[in-house]
Amino acid sequence: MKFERYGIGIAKGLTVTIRHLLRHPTVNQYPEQRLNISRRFRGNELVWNREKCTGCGTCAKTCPQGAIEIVTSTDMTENKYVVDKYQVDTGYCIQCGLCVEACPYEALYFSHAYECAKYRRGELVQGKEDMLDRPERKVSGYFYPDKAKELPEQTMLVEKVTEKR
Amino acid sequence: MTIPLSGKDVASKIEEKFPGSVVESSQDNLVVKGNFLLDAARFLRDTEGLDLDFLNFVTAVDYYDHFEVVYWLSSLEHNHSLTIKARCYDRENPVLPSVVGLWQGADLQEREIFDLFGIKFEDHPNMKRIFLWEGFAGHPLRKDFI
Amino acid sequence: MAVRTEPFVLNMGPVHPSTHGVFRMRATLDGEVVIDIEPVFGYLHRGIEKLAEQRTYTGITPLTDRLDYISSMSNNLAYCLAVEKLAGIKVPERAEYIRVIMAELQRIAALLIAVGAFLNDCGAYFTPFLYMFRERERIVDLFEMVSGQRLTYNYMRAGGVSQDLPEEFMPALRKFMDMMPRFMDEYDRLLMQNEILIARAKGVGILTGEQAINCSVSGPVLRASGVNWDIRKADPYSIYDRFDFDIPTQATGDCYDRYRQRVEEMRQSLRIIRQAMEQLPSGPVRAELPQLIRPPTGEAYARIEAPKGELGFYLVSDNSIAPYRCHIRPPSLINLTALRDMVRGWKVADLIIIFGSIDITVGEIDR
Amino acid sequence: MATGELSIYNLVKFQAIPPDWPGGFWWHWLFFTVVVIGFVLTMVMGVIYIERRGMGRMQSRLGPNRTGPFGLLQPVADAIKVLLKENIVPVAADKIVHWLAPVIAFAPALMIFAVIPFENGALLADLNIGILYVVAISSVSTVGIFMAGWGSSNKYSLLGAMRNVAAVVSYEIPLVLAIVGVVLIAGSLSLNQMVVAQDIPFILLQPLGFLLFFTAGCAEINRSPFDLMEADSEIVAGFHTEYSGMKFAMFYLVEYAEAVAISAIITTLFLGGWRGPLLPPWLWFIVKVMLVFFAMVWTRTTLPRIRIDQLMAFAWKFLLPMSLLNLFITALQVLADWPTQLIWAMIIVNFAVMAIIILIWSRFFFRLGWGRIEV
Repeated sequence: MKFERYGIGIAKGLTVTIRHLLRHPTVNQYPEQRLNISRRFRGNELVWNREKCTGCGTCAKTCPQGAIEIVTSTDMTENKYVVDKYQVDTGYCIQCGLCVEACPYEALYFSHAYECAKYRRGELVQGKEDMLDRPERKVSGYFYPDKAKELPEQTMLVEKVTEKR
Repeated sequence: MTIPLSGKDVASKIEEKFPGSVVESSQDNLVVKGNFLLDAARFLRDTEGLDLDFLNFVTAVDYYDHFEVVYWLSSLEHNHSLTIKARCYDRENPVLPSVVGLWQGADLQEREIFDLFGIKFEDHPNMKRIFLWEGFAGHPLRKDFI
Repeated sequence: MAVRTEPFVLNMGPVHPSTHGVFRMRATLDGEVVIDIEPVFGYLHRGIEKLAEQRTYTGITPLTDRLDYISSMSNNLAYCLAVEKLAGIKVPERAEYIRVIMAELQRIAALLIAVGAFLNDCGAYFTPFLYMFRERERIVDLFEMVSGQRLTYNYMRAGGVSQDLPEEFMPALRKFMDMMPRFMDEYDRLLMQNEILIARAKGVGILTGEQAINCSVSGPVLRASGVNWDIRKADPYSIYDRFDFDIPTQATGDCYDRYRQRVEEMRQSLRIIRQAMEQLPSGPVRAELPQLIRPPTGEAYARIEAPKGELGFYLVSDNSIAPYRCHIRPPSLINLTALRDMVRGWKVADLIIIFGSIDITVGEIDR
Repeated sequence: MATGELSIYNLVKFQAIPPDWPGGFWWHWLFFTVVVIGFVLTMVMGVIYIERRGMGRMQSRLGPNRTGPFGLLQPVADAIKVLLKENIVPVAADKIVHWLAPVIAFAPALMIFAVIPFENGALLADLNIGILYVVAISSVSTVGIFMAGWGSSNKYSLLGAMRNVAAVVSYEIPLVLAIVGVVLIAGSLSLNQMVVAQDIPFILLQPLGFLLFFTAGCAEINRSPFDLMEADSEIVAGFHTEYSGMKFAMFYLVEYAEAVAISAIITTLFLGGWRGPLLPPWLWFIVKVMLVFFAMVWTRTTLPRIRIDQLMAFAWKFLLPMSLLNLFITALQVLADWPTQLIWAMIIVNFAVMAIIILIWSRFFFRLGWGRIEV
């Protein structure tokens, strides 16, 4: 190396780092401070609306992982399908969102919950009852813009952190 | 815009130089005989006006009765491209000449084809499996591999 | 008296701090000097090409996210272009613009990681890496807003994008665009003229233009060697012919040039995004398509200028709902061809930075 | 004992044993041994905290803040965690060497503090050859480090250890030559005497010497940008790749104890040691040590690492001639009695000389490394 700049480059770099010492750090303290996640969040839990579902099985056909299992029987009196078994192995789910997009009757949503770690693989299988659309389960706005409006706005690093100069 | 060269025109040029080397040709591509592949490739690379000096990729397709090795060539100077193909019909021990001597970029890709399709490239400096370990049974990208 | 020395083999990886993934290099060393090197990989091989043969055309998009997992949007784009070429699908105007914005943002994000990791390999203890990750985080936030996830976006579909931009996206993007040039200047101040970095990277690992072309090297590595070849200009896909941007090139093709090249490319990407933001039309974002795409028999190769180089998808269709053959041209793997020529004769420390300057993602090598 | 007889008792005289101590020498010895060990351990904890928090903030993050108030107990948590780890010895390792290495590396780091004054006369042993002792002792840890590299039979370790030996051997020379300038001005080899002689901090009289000492010191104790002996991105962790548990803790301690030692020596030689207004002397000393250490953290955060051949070239082509020149100029100035008579002239002249020498050297003479080797 020729010291073409006599250490000025090094000095410039040092000023950048020392300035960061006086700035706000850009991290947040996770369990105490929580940021709002995206309104279109794609998590690993699904929300299923029993009333709207017709048991057509489009979701199971679209799922690239084959994680959705649906068993239906015909109800002759009401002339429709009855969903006997509907279960998703979220351990296999890659959260691509194709099932939600494919559902022609708007019966399948993503859940807006994100701390869904489990201790056993078996617990990851969501049965019919776990997936039901209950009021306490917030629904993500993925593919449903009207649902997205009800959710809190996403915290963006762009807006949250102001750099002290 | 990269202009795709007409396979028919190039095929006639190759045929002129090496009679009997082209199997078939269409607007999009041309298929050369395996034993003429190296000559044809050298011709394509070095001929004035063609100058296909950049090998975009090499891959293989398994059509059950034969393998088709696809070379997608382009010229950075003239900004045109050409697809040439070579077929091998021997499923047990398919062999093709290696083009590493012409385009070094084929090095890892030919090893990959050897690994996943089992097509052996002659004169390749380091013909070993690349992703799978030595002794892995079968070649996964063949259609008959389950 | 000559000292009798003996070369020894050093196994770098598969678990090593600077192999950028599960990657192994068998380096033969003479003292500190690298005599020979053999890259070994396959530890992460998932057989995506084989998987793709059993999936519908739509179902492959999530797989492409997992190729080069730090530039998923680019992978999505390349794949969707290939399917559209194969099936002859026309993409709505607005979707094209959204795609360009996403692809260029993704390029910035991926190049930030590339540059940060390269500087980290040079030994700047995580500082540039963390600064650049901070800015990448801002981009990832934007991606999370549109697609709902932070790494595997799965946003683009054959015939458009999965859904329209949310209304709060454009203000956030505008804010980001105002911020970014300032941060770029800061990175330049941090290490660009640093004497130690220049001493380490200048003249190290030179790849000449001819060598680069012969090795099929593409992307920033090729352009740093002085070859003016960018697919966005040479073979404009999507709507890149509507934007005004330059292709920066460097002269010598050493590690420092590759670093400079990436920084320059980020600046150009910012330019493209700014133009795309201004021109963004309204309208539909997704072409009307059947659930299952069934392209006619044939083959198509679509390529894009991904952050790492030419990323292409070679699809062969047999008129069924799944491709007969799906070949991915991975820039990371093919750029590695040149590694051996570049590192021979340099020291172990240089081996690391040359390797870092090529910028690979193992997910793409072992696809 | 006859004068002129060449014996160790004659060469090394213990000066300044406080006469009013009950029991005299032995009480003094016991007291300061405890003080030194306590000082080193607490200082190591302090500097680890400074390094991790300071580096965190400079990298735009927080650093450890969970253990104790402001994360002050983080070094304790680290230590407990590391001590509870399993002790792994590689099968192919040379067991005895592998076991001995951390001990041999650790002892000298502690021994350096025997001659560093915390206050006027407050030191374990006021050797009249104090600085020579420091120089001699500090290079002993290299033996331990080389043993670690050799004994663990790992290629990364070996590479790291060889780099370390090469670096220490080279950098010892400019380091000592930079010290000699200070010795000339102070007129004594005893560290306590040097501090007493510093009415003006010697950094002003010896700016070039300070720079050289700081650089060479950083190189000796593997601090960035000369940390290529344990370059994590190249050779994983260098000589302590194969160490775990208690033995790793020892190396970790050595690393920071040496950093504290070099900071303490810089403080003593160039920054006026314990001298300063208002605050008690020992506090001044600690504050200065921390400041010097902070400068090391600062460079570590910012600078990339240099290559081994560049490291050697830097020592032999850059630092060595400059330190010789510095020594020569200082000697002339001392001969002309400037340090006592023309002190302000000397400060100005020395700063000018520093600027000119660095400029000339960088411009005309200096090339780092030689690049590619044909294979």
